[in-house]
Amino acid sequence: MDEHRSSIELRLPSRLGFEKVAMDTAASVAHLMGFGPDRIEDLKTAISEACINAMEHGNKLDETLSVSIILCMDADSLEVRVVDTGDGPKGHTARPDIDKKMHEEEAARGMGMFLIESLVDEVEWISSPPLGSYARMIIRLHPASDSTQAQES
Amino acid sequence: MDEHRSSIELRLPSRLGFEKVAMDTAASVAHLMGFGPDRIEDLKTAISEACINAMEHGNKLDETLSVSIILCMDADSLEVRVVDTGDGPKGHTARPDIDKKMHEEEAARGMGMFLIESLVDEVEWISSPPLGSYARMIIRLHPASDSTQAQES
Amino acid sequence: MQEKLTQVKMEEVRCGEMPVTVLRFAGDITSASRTAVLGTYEGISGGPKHILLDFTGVDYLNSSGIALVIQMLIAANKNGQVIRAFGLKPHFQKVFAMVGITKYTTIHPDEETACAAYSG
Amino acid sequence: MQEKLTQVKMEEVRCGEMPVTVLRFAGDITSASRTAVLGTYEGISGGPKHILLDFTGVDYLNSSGIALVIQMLIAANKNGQVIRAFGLKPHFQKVFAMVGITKYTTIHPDEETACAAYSG
Ligand SMILES: Nc1ncnc2c1ncn2[C@@H]1O[C@H](COP(=O)(O)OP(=O)(O)O)[C@@H](O)[C@H]1O
Ligand SMILES: Nc1ncnc2c1ncn2[C@@H]1O[C@H](COP(=O)(O)OP(=O)(O)O)[C@@H](O)[C@H]1O
Repeated sequence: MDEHRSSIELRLPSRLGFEKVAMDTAASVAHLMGFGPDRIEDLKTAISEACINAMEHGNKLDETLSVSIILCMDADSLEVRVVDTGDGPKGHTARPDIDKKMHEEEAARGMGMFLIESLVDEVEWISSPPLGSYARMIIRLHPASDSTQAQES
Repeated sequence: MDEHRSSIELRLPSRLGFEKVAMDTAASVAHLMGFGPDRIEDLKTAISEACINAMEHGNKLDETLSVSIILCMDADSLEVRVVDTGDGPKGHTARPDIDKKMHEEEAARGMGMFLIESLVDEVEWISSPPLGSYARMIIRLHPASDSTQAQES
Repeated sequence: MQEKLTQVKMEEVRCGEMPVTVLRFAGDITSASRTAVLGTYEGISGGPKHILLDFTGVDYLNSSGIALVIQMLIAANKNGQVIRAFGLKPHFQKVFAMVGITKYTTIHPDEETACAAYSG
Repeated sequence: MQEKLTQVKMEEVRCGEMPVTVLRFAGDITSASRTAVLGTYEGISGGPKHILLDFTGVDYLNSSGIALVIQMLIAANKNGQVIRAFGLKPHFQKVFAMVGITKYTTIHPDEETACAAYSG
């Protein structure tokens, strides 16, 4: 195994609340790699949202189905795949529109994928039926530009 | 899946230092289950020692070999198996003798299995070659008696 | 298995002359917090004009939890109530700003500045 | 990948009239800490009679790390030195007691009481 490419895997049942275990595992790995506390908070939220989506939409909250979280460490980045047994999201992420939400023209929910995109350096959703689907996120130790600024609409 | 029997699995490469990820994952699970902070510290140390032994003695620090940590939650106890690819320890745990250690009649090391035994409610080492071996620990939410008192020699 | 859920405590305070209802949240705010967030709000909705949300004790807040806060803001908007908030950890302040909630409620650093804003 | 290792800082202090060498550890004490623990000890072994170990900054200590502390105690014993310790988190105090180290070194709750013990 390449010294700079270690991989850690966590498998959870699809039960809401257990995403916290994934958050803490990922935070531990990121801490070992030298990520700072703010970036670790970003990662935790992104992983939380990806796990909840995998449990809820991918595995339909069937607790006998697992969500896998695969953490691949490079010298200067962490790649996280959150794998479920479903078909993956259709279409791409809509940016939440707070005005529409406040006027009930858009559901109050529907912010998870947007938050993931805003908080990590790279993300893609990959569907490979019948095997399942996964969100693949990358978070870098030294991002080229700071992409995590709060972006107000 | 039984509501009271969920299981979580973590897989780590055999690299010293990565036992901290197992400690944090187990702490997160124990926290979800309602374990108090002192008992979580006991669990963390027991898991750390079991993982280090699995990496060092079981997998001979070969990073391509994994250590698996399987956490099974019951309503009032947590069972943890730490699995490696080796044959398991021969014979049973010797209680460290600090006097012999101080007089160099016994190695300074050799306290891991004793600590595990002292800190959890139950432990056994199970060898099932050629599949591997594992330490199986149980820690209870409400132990019948407090077995974690410091025992001075 | 005991899962840590949402806790909420209601308090009537005065900010200067202004009567304010404070909802103090602790623990998690997630999809499991509907009753704690919206139920509590509905319980007080007849009365106060000014509502202050205290997030000091909140460790974990996800997008489903934020959606509940948005639903509370929608209802408050209809009822002509003003909601302010304080005590959000910096990371969650950033997340609130990302989704744009800060356009419809003001996030204050602490209770004192939030309270002072009512008499401003 | 940056792994957090052991940090150690050496200080000469006076406890009352008594010159004491303090080794302040931070981070982890594990099998990777041989140089930080035994190397540092050897560097000072010619001199001081009184050595004080400060574990305040230590977050993680495992049985291999404790074995290094035992090896330091063995060497100090041979050199007629007295080692005291303080700042261990309660869990690690319990672990030190379990393995019996407390028979060969005294664990104090803080620097003040440890220092006072030299003049006692
Ligand atoms: N892992 C997944 N598998 C299937 N569909 C998904 C997955 N993740 C997201 N989706 C789809 O994308 C939509 C938007 O997701 P998200 O932005 O997280 O908001 P929410 O989960 O609150 O609806 C979901 O409603 C769902 O239809
Ligand atoms: N997972 C394991 N596989 C094989 N041998 C083991 C394992 N765990 C412990 N042992 C054996 O038991 C001995 C005692 O272990 P321990 O008490 O943890 O002390 P140490 O690891 O410091 O030697 C080890 O030296 C090793 O020979």
